[in-house]
Formats: sequence, structure tokens, C-alpha cells
Amino acid sequence: MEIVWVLGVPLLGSALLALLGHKRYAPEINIVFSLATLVAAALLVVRVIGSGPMTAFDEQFFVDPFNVFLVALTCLVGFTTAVFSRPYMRVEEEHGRVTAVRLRLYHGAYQLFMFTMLVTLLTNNLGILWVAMEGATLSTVLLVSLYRTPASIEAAWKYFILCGVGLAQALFGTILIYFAAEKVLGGGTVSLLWTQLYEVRHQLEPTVMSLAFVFLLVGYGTKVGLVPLHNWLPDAHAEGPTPISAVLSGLLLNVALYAVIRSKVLVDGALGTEFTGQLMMGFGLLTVVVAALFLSRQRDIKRLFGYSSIEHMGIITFAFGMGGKVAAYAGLLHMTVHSLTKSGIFFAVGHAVQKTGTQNMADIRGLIERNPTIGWGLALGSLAILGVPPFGVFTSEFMILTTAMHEHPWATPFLLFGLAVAFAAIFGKVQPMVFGQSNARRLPHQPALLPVFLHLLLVLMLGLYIPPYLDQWYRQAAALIG
Amino acid sequence: MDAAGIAFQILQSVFVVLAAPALLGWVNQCRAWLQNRKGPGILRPYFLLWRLFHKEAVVAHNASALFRATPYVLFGCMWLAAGIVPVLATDLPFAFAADIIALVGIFALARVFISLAAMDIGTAFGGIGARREMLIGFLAEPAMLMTLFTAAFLSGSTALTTIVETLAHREFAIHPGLACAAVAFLMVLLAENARIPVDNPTTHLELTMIHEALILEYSARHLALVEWAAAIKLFAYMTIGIALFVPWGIAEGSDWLGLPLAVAAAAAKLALAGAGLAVLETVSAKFRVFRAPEFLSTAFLLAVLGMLVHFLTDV
Amino acid sequence: MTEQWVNLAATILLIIAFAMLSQRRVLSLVRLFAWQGLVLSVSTAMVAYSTGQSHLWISAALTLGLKVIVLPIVLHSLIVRLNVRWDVEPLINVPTTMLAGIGLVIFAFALATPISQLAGTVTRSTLGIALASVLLSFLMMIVRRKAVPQVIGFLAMENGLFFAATSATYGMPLVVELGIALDVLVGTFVFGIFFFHIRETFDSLDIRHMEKLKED
Amino acid sequence: MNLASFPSAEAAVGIGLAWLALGAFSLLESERARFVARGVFPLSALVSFALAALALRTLGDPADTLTLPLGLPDLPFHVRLDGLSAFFLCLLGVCSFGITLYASDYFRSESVQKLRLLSLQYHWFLASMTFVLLADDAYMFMVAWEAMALSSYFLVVTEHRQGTIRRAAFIYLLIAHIGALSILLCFGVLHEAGVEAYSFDALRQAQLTPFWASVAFLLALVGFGAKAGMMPLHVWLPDAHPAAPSPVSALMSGVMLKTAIYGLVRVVFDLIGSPMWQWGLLVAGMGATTALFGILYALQQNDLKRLLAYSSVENIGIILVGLGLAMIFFGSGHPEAGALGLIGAFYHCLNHGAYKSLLFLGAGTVLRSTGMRNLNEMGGLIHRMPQVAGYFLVGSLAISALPPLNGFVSEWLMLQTALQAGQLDNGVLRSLVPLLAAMLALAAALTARCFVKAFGIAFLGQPRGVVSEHAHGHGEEDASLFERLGMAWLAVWCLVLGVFPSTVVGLLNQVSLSVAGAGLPPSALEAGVLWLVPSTQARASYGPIVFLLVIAVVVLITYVTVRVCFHGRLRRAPPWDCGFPEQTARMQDSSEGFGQSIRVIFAPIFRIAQRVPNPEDAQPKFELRVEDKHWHGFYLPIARAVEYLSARIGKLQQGRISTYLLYSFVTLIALLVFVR
Repeated sequence: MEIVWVLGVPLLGSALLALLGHKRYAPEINIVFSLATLVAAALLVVRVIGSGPMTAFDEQFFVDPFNVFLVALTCLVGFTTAVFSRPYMRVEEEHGRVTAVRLRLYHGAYQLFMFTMLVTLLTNNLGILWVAMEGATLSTVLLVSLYRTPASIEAAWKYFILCGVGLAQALFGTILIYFAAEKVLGGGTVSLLWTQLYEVRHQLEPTVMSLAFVFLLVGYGTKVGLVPLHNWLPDAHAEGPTPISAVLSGLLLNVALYAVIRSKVLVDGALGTEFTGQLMMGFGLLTVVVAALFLSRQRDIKRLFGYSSIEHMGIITFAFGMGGKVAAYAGLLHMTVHSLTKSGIFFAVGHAVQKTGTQNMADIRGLIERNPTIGWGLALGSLAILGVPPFGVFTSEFMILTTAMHEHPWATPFLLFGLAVAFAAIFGKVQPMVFGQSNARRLPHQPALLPVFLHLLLVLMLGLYIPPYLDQWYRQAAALIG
Repeated sequence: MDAAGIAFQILQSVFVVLAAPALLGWVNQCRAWLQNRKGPGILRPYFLLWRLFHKEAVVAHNASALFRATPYVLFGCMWLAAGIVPVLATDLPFAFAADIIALVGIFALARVFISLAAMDIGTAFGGIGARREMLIGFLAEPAMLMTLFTAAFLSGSTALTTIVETLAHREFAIHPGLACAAVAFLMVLLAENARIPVDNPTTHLELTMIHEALILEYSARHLALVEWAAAIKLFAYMTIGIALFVPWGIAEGSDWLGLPLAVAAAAAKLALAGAGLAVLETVSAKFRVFRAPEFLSTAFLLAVLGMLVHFLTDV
Repeated sequence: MTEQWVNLAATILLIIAFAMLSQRRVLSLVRLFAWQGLVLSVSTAMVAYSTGQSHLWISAALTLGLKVIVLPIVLHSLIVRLNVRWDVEPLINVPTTMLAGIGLVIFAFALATPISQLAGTVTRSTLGIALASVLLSFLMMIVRRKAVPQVIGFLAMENGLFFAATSATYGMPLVVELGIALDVLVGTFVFGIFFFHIRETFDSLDIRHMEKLKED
Repeated sequence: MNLASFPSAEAAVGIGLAWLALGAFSLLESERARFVARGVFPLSALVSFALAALALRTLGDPADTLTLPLGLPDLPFHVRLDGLSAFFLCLLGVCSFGITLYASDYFRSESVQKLRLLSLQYHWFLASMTFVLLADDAYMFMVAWEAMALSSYFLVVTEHRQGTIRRAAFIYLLIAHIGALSILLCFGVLHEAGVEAYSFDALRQAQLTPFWASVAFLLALVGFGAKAGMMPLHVWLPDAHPAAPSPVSALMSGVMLKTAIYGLVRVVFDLIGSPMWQWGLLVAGMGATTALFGILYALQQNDLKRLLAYSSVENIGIILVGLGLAMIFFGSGHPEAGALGLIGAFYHCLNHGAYKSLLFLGAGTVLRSTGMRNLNEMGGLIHRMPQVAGYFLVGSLAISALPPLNGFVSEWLMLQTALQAGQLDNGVLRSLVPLLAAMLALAAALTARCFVKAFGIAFLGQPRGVVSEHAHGHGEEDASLFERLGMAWLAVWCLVLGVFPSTVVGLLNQVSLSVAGAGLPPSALEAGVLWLVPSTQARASYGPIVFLLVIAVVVLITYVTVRVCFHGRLRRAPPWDCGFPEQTARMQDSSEGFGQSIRVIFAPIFRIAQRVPNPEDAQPKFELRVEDKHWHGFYLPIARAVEYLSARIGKLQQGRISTYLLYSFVTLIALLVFVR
């Protein structure tokens, strides 16, 4: 029942905002719907904690510890982003960057995006998963080009084409899985249900499954932002409105990775080898190293953090590739803290960009003097994302690095190189923005920094203390994946 | 530590302090003879000190307390050094307070103080003197330490008294390690006591002087103490050299009967060493200041070599 | 019997894919795309007829409606309205592209053969062709420099996938098929909107104008 | 009170928490700056005192452990207070007591906004150091370790408007972070599997092949070496330490560097357990190079605080030599000599903590009161601020390893360790170890020269420049009361540590016993309070009390004799001008001048840019820049290589969508080929 609420609320919100999105009070409606989704998700979480994994609607939907925590995370970040977007989009409107009509599109698509992501997470049907993922692309592509600048249109076009082509590969992979499952489970919907497939995963044809995994990895990996399929990501992050950058980085990438991991579990069962793990480790390392090198060349602040997301996706992919309970636990934790931290950073970045009127990092200086909260938010957020304790990103990196050192020592130099270069690149660019002589100006609307510090506080907490129920989730999910 | 030991200790200290100017006088006298001059006599330094003590001290306007305290510190350091080097006997209770490393430390302490005092007034020469003194020091000090270490390795101890006892009982043999060390020590001695070829104790030429530049601002009793300390320093160095390289004849234990013999032996050895120093100073010419580091690094190298040679030969 | 017809359809599809790869005129591309849809629809119907899978009829009808009628019309009208009928020069010359295409076909066949052996369907030998047409469409997207042909390539790739689904498995479950169809439809509309935006912003649908976002 | 049941670990954690709370509290207080300076800082000093007392009391006790309800699920924060931790906590407590007292005066003229943050970061810095020393699992250690780096980073960047300071802080944090990653990997090597296995107890159990043990050791050396300022990872240190406010510089140099030493000892002696002599050779060699380079660079500095920072590099080198010697001796089966080296290294940690803090505080008062940090502007400060001059002199003498102050004791202990080389069986080692002693001696002599320069040029002579009008002092020229108290405390420690070494060595012997399982021979400990003896008195001994007494008595006797027998007449006159009456203050030897001869002798190790004016120059100006070669020879090439790589990689993303599609296509094809 809660599933209906979780999925229905954003769908309804989308429909409503498609009509009312241009009104003065639309941001508030957006917030209310996001909050309602969050509440529904919380109820779902309570239910799952209470009674364990469950399926619904003829097994079409499925909730287990793995996806329920992602659902909760998605709804939480969705809500805080909605809170952040209220003053942010108002300022944009006053600066004349968006019109009321486009705000209608913005608000409607925002809720639609939430809906598609929640469907992706909750569905048990691999086909629907694909459909919803494509839907997520479709609902955000026009948001990326919201400002209608040449750059934003170019970014959106690349986003659309690259992700579309990528997802086409994923569809082929899905077809192959269905092809393999058909012989075991017979045809029909049942052959695409993840729970059913999971039961029979050992009987699936290995050749087909390994081929399927390649297509799925390339397909969903495009959305995850794995190198060399990542090229859409920095553009889309830099040119879209900041709230969209926040949810793209914080949520969409996670969801895409979720799809990869769901497939990996099945393929692993079929193959019984470390094939998928090695593939993912390879992609992960390549991603970390290349993204780190890209980081040091950035001038645009949002692009910078876009690349940082790529790097972190690389780390997570590597972690899941290693497998094992600790690594999988760390990967899940990293997904959580990365999306919290990165969206928090984008909130801070959004305000900083509005205050200084530029995304060029060389022109942003001394935030801490004129806007201490934004400055501190950006500084602490960057440090957190760079894996400096006591923030939670460190916790997962701690587990990932030590496990890697123990099980795959050859990989650690790459990781070390990536992390060190990323640190130098990001912090070397963030520090002069935060400190020094200020050039920021006053804005008509109070910045909504509550989300920033809420996220940072959560991440800080995860660095020092992981609540038992969260721990239980992670453990169960890690057992499932690892 | 017994009463006899303490008596010996005090006796030796007093002896050294009182005898030191005589050694200086002797060296100068020898040098004069070698240069075909008549010479001022051995007792001349005592007379000079006496005269200086009677004079009125003149101190620069901006001299600080450090400036005035330094001569006393210097004198105290040297006295202590003289007290722990076995000159007459090896049973010196104070010697346990300071082994060879501490001995080098004492000399360093004195050096730092005199250098600081030289910089206190703020004249150009004081600064130059301090800088040159520390230039000599930074190479001489480790060279000295390495020399002593060779002996320490030989005897398995860093206590001077133990070293001397061990070495004195050793069969006479040419020890290549020790020989290197001896040469190095001699070089350090020359440098540390402002002798030719590193410094010229008799010059007041601004561009070359080291020791004299340091004490340019001192007068009267302060100067007397500084000069006296310098004399003790020379004495101490010579006795260290003697103790390390020709230790025979020293009185062991609180041996009152052996004392006259020890005094005689010490006096003879010192007289010989002083004469040798005079010869050395006469036949060599002073280096330019910036050659001094080369001279001293040679000493340092020799000392280290001596130590290594010791390890190669004395397994 | 059906197998031979389906194989024939597959061969036609492959030929159409090559034709699209070499076609320079946009309107002809749209026409080829419609033909591709038609062949797809017919072959789906044949499979449906021979196997009695009822949902395949719906698939066939859907394909006919969407890919033979709606999308070509939409594309055609867009081309007319945007006045982008002129010829398209590919980035790489046609013979080279064709050679690469032949290589791809061989590769796809080699890849698909072991899998085809496992398939229990009558249409199994066509899986290689389906994969080949997917890859050929991919290649087409790479070598085109205008937005519209690129989108047609994208849609052709979708067709190839659809054919793969039918040939390998007698089609995906209906829900999924419907979802995919919806996505394709919405996607095409979004593409349409984009064409206008691009045109408005850059005065041309040449995607070479959109190479500003890069590392330098 | 029952000794056995005293909850020492709890108390230590409580002290860390107290500091955290004080920091948070000062953030709450937004109105009165004076209150923070006068209330929070003295309170914090009391906390330091409590820590020192607690640590001193528990130094010899068996380890006390505690588990905190924080941390990872299977790995709550483990706390352990054993001899090693207690010793370093003691160091922290002792130094921070003086520094914090000082800080309460030093900071009081800051604005409220700045002071709040400063106080927060300062106290969190203290707390994180406490937790680093208490941590008993890899995770808590890393968290505390990086929290320490982070809080000190923010302290360094306090004056963030200056570009050089921002750059210094950035490089500091970068190297600290890379070092931390290296430490992390070291723990990774040591741990077996599973999250629970990150507690130090589990790491101790690890069975490692010599290869992996060496990997772990090397990673630890790089990680802790980066923090300690070991060459060539030291480049951040001379920039970052001077950039911070002076009490913070004092804390960083005096205490924070020692946490790195603590870490190295903890990992090598405790976690890995059995050091190999090859490691010792490496550590000692690095240490000796570090010491020599550090002091040579220190000699070339004109900025007083920078000079002190480079001198910290040197001291770390000396400590590393001590540690290396200890590892050599432990590794070749001579635990007694090894323990002596370890004790020497620990002693030097303590000493450096005391005198380097003192020196930084002295430099701080000079900076606060006159606004000057360039030696070439100073001169004659002894007349303006005799108190500071006195304390600075004590510090300078102590750091120059002059008896009877403390620096000499540790130097002596390490030389004594080197003199045990005769015991070694390996011929190469036997001749290398004395070489280390030679390097140590050279470094010590150079230190003396360096501090004669620092003290002489800053405090003696005549003023060289005009005192800045903008000096942010508060009226008083010399150190104010709390500043004096802070410095006096540290100066007293310099003296106490110098005069009562045998007591300290007795305590350190227990530390050595607890961490390495070996101590000095009994004959060494029976010699009594007067004598410091490494093995037997016949071999070597040092009696600073006797030493001090003799010098004092002699000086007194001389003074009295001179005064009684002769007279005390004194006349003030202008200094002797050697016949050239136009002497000015500018003719004094300058800071560059004092380094000149060293610069010439050791020219190859410096990067010198010098411009000597022509005789015809209308406005002759001498310019000299001496830079660290490591920066140009090691770091810049790495940075350039990374830049080059990233430029190459950047070409991948050249904006054309066809190319991107091609990537995706090629990836797919390649993977498909791979799968087949």
C-alpha cells in the first residue's frame, strides 16, 4: 500500500504542477509533494523494517533492504532539493533566466523525474526498470536545456543522444536476459521479474548472461558516468539549473548504478566466476583515474563537481566490483554519503554562483567573508566529498581502500593516484573561492542553507556513528549483493 | 667518590687554571725564539691579566646584560672543562659529570656565548667575528667529537678517565685509526684555539681576524677573563690530546705518591706540545678565511675515516 | 515455412540498414525508416501467426501504427517545417562506412551464432541480423553530422532491438512493449522540440555547431 | 585512591571531550571577545595541566582500555591508554599548558568573530591530537588524525587574505591527506579481513611475510613522514607553520609533529612488532639527511618563524635518527641498545616540544609587538623586550644542544646509542652507524650556528629597521603577564629536563618497556638521580646537576673574587669604531650575511638566485633568494607530469558527439570481443 503512495504522490504532483507550475506558490506545492513522498517512503521503510522484504501487485513491485534504502535516500534528497530550489528558482526568475512557463515545465518534470526514479527502484520487472530509466532521461532532458542557452541545448542534446544510445544497449541486454530466462521460467512477464530470476539465477545460460551483462554495463554504465561513456555528464551538470545538477548527481547516478548491480547479481549467479567483478573493477579504476585527471583542468565550478561525481561513481563501481560483504557495505554507504554530500555541495554552489553571477571559478573569491555560511558549506562539503574524516565519505573510502589493499593490492596505486589528484584539483580550486578577498553580492532572497547543513550533518553522523537500523539495511543489502 | 678524590679534583682544577697562562706564555716565548726574537717571557700573560683586572671597564652604551655576563660564563665553562680532563690523575669525581660529549658541549656553550656577546653591540666586526667563529665551530665541533669517538670505540667508553686508563694500559702499537684521529685532533686544536693557519692570535687586521673580532668590545676585567679562558681552553685541548694519544705517566687513582711524577710528566709533555705548536705556527702561513672550512672539513673527514679504519682493523 | 519468410524479412532489414547507412538524402532516410518499420511489423505478424502468440499481434499493430505511420509523418512534417531537406554529407565517406558495416555484420554474426544455437524459437538465426542492424544504426549515428539523421539512426536502432526481441524470444511481455513504445513516442516528441530549439539557437541543425562544451 | 581501578582511559577521553566542549562553547559566545580569551583559554590550560598530570601518573601503569559507543557498527571507537600514549599525552599536556596560557593573552586583541573560530579550531585541534594518541583502532585513529590535519589547516589559513598563506595551507592539507591515505593503506596491509579486524589488537596479531611487513612499514614511513616533515615530504612545513598564528605554530611544531613520531613508533614497534634492521637504516638515513638539510635551510632563512619551522624539520630528522638507531639495534638483536635509542628519540620529542614551542612563542610576541618577522628588520630587541629575549635565549641554548639544558641530553643519548655500534655483527652497519653519529654532531653544531644567528640578529645589536606603526600589539612592548607565564613554564621545562635527565629516563624506560618490551640494563637505572647512565657508569655518564653546580659555583667564585680583589668600576662609552666613525646600524651583519659561508660551502643543495649590484648602479640593491630544491626537483616535476597527463586526457573530450558515440561503440565492441 505504501508503494502506491510513494509512486502515486509524485505522479499526482507532476500532473498538478504541469497545470499550476507557473504560479507563485508552485515551489511550495513542489515542496509539499516532495515532503509527502518522503513521508510515504518513511512509512514504507518502517513497514519493510518491520516485516522484511515484500512484493506487491503480482510481484511487479518489490521492496528489499537494497532498494528501500535507496528509495528513502531518493525521497530525502528530492525533498531537500525541492526546499533548495524554491529560493534558487525565484532568484533565477527575477534575473530573467527562466520564464513562468518554463517554471511550469520545471516543476512538473521535477516531480515526474522523482516518479520515474522511484519506479526504477521499486519495480521488480527488468523491462519496466528499463522503461522507467528511459523515462528519467526524458523527464530531465528538457530540464537541462531549461535556460535555452546554446550551451544548455548542446548539453541536453548530448545527454539525450548519449544516454538514449546507451539505454538502447541496455535494452538489448535486457532482451538477452529475457532470452536466457525464457528457457528456465517459460515466457511471459514472469521471466523478467527480478525475484524470479534471482531464484533460478544459477540455471541461466552463462554465455548469454555474460553477453547480456556487457550490454547492460555499457548501457546503464553510460548513465552512471563510467569512463569512457561519461561524456554527457559534466555538460549536463554544468548547464542545467543547479537543483537538477543536484538530483542528477545525487540520485540519477545512484539509480543507474542500482540497475547495474541488480543485473550483476543475476549474472554472477549464472556465471559463478569473477567476470563481472573484474569488469566493474576495471571500469571503476579507469573512471577514478581519468576523472581525477579531468578534474584538474576544470574552470567551471559545476563541471568540476560533475567530474567529481564521475570519480565517486568509479569508486563505488570498484567497490561493488571487488565484492565481498565489507566492500559491498562500503559501496552502499558510499552511495548514500556521496549523494548527500554532492547534492549538498550543489546547493552551496548554486547560491555561490547566484551571489557572484558566474560559474567560472576564477571569478568566485572569498565567499567566507561576505557569506560565511555559503563559504563554510562549500568548504566543508568539498572536504567531505574528498574523503576527509570525520565525514562519512571517509568511512566508506576507508573500507574500500583497506579491503582493496588486502584483496587487490595492485589496484591501490591507481586509487591512491586518483584520490590524491582529485584532492589537489578540487581543493586547490575550492580554497581560493572560499577564502581570500570577497567579490560576492547581496541577493534579494535568503539562501536556503538548511539543506546544505542538514546533508553535511547527516554525512558527519555517518562518519562517526551508523545507526543500528541503517547498519542492518546495509548488511542485508550487502549480503544480497556481495 | 671519596675525599681524596675530591681533593685531587680541586687540586687539579686549580692547577690547570693557574698554569694555563704559563702555557700560553711558553708558546709565545718559543715562537719568539724561533723567529729570532727575544720574547716576552713565560710569565708575561700573568702580568697582562693582572693589569687588565685593574683597569676600568669600558662598555658600549647599548651593551646588554648578556655582554657583561659572558666573560664569567666563559671562564666557568673552561674551568669545568679543565677540571674533567685527566691531567694529573684519572680519578676525578667530576669527570663523571661530563664525558667527552659533554666536554664538546661545554666548548660549544662557550662558543655560543662569546659569539652572542660579540653581536651584542651591533658593530660590523662583532657580527663578522661571530659568524666566522660559528663557521669554524660547526666543523670543528663534529670533527672533535669524531676524534673522541674513535678513542671511545677503542676503549668502549666515553668517560675520559676510563678512556685514558684503558689507553694507558694498552700495549704500545701504531693504531691507524688513532693516528688519523690524532692528526684530525691537531687540526681541530689549531682551529679552535685561533692559531695559525686558521687565525692569527696576534693580528688585529679586520678582514682576517676571528677571535680578536669577537672580543673587540671587551676591556679590562672582562677582557682578562676572556683571555684567561682562552688560555685555559688551549691548555685543556693540549691535555686532551695528551690524554688521548700519549696518556702514559698519568697517576691512577688518588695516588699521592705518584703525584710529583705526574706533575713532572704533564709539564714535560705540555712543554713539548707547546714547543711543537710554536714550530707549527712558525712554519705555516695563515689561510684566507674561506679556506678554513676546507681545512676543517679535512679534519672532519680524517676523524670519520679514523673511526671507520678503527672498525675495519679492530674487529 | 515461416522461418524462411522471417529470414527473408531479416535479410530485407539488413539491406535497409545498409541503405540507410549510405543514404544521403534526409527524406529518403525517413522513407527507408518507414519501410523498415513495415518489414518489422510484417515479420512480427508472421511470427504471431505461426506461433499463436496473441500479444505479438498487438506488437505488430503497434509497430505498424507507430513506426510506419506516426513517426514517419511526424519526422516528415518536421523536416518540411524546419526546411532541412538538403543532402547530408556523412563525416566519413560512404565506401569506408560500408566496409566498416560489413565488418560489423560479420562480427555480429560471429557473436550471435553460439547464442542462436541455444534459442528454441523458429526465428533464431535472425538474432545475428538483429544485432547487426543495431550496430549498423549505431554506426550511422556516429557518422552523421546533422541532427535529424542522427535521430533517425536512433529510431532505427530501436527497430533493430525490437526485431531482436521478436526474433530471439517471440517478443517481450506486453507491458514492457507498451512502455517501450511510449518511451519511443515521447522521445520522438522531445526530439521534435529539440529540433526547434536547436534551429532557433543555432540557425541550423548541423550538430557541428554543438561542439562548444569541451576540455581545452 | 586505588591505583589499579583508576579509570585513566575514561579520564583521558573526558579531557578530549572537555576540549571539544570548550571549542563549541566559544562558538556560542558571540559577544565578548575578552571573555573567550580570558575565560576559555585559561580553562583550557587547566585541562592541559590535568592531562599532563594524568598522563604522568599513568605512565608506568598497564594499559587501560575503553570502548566508546561511536564509530563503525562492528568497530566502536577503541581507546587505550598505555605507556606510549601516556608519554605523548604528557608531552601534549605540558606543551599545550604553556602555549594555551600564552594564547589567552596573545589572542585577546582579535575581533570576536575571528576569536570564536580560532578558539573553536584551536581546541578541536587539541582534542583531535588527544584522540590520535588514545585511538586503539585504525578507524578512530584515522578520524582523529585527519581531524587534526583539518583543524590545523583552518588555523593555518586564519589570515586567509594573503595568497601565500592560502597556498601554504593548501599544500599542507594536500600532503597531509596523501600521507593519511598512505597510513590508511598501511592499516590495509596489516588487517586481515572483516570490519572487526581494524582494532589495533587485531592488527597486532597479523602474520606478515617480510615483504608485506616491509610494504606496511614503507607506507607508514611515507604517511607519518609526510606529517612529521621528513625530507622530501617536508615542503609544506616551512610554509604552513609560520603562516599560522604563533601559538598555533608552537602547537604544530612542538606537539603535532610528535604525533607523527608516535604513529610511526606505534606502527613499527607495536603493530608490526618486530622491526628489521634494514628499516632502521632507512629511517636513520632519512633522518640524518632530513636533519642536515633542515638545518642548512634554516640557516638561510630571513623570516624568523620560517627559520624555526625549518629547524623543526631538522629536529624531526634527529628524532628519526634515534628511532632508526633503535630499529637497527632491535632488529639485530640488541634490545638494550635499541631501548637506549628509543629513549633518546622520545627524550628528543619532549625536548623539542618544550623549546620549539618556547621559541615560537617568543617569535610570536616579537611579531605581535613589533609586526616584524623578517630578521633583517630586527635588532636590539633585547632592550625593548628583555623578557622575551631571556626566554628566547633559553630556547636557543636548549635547541643548540648545549649543556646543561635539555637539548643536550637527548643528543647525548643518541650519540651514546650510536656508540654501541661495536656490538653489531654486520660490518656494514657497524661502520654506517658511527657515520650517523657524525651527521648528528654536524647537525647539532649547525644548529648552534643557526640560533646564534637567530638570537644575535633579532635580539642583539642595534635596530635595523623602523618598528611598524601597524603592529597589532596592545600597548605593551614586552610580553604581557600570561605570555610570560606561558613562556616561563616552557623555559622551566627546558631546564628541568636538562638537569634531571635520569628521572625522565627512568620514566621513558617504562615507555620503552611497554612499547618495545625492552628497557635499559638494570645497572643503568641504579646510578641515582645525579647521574645519567646509559649502561654502566664506567662506560659513560653525564651529571648535569654536578655540571650546573660546578659552573654556577665557579662563576660565582670568579665574580666575587674579581669584585673583591679588584673593583667593579664601569664606564659607558660609544662602541669602538675602528677608526671609521660613520658606522650605522645597517652595517651590522645581516641575516643573509650570516648564512653566506654556509651557502657557499653547501651551494649544490640550494637553489640560489642572487643579484649582485654593479659598481655603477645608481641605486645598488642586493637581492638573494634561496629556495628549497625539493620543490623544483621533486614536486614541480610531479605536478607537471600530472598536468601533462591531464592535458592528454583532456583531448578525449573534444566536444563532438560523434566521437563520444564512437567511444561508446568501441567500448561495446571491445567488451564483446573480450567476452567471447
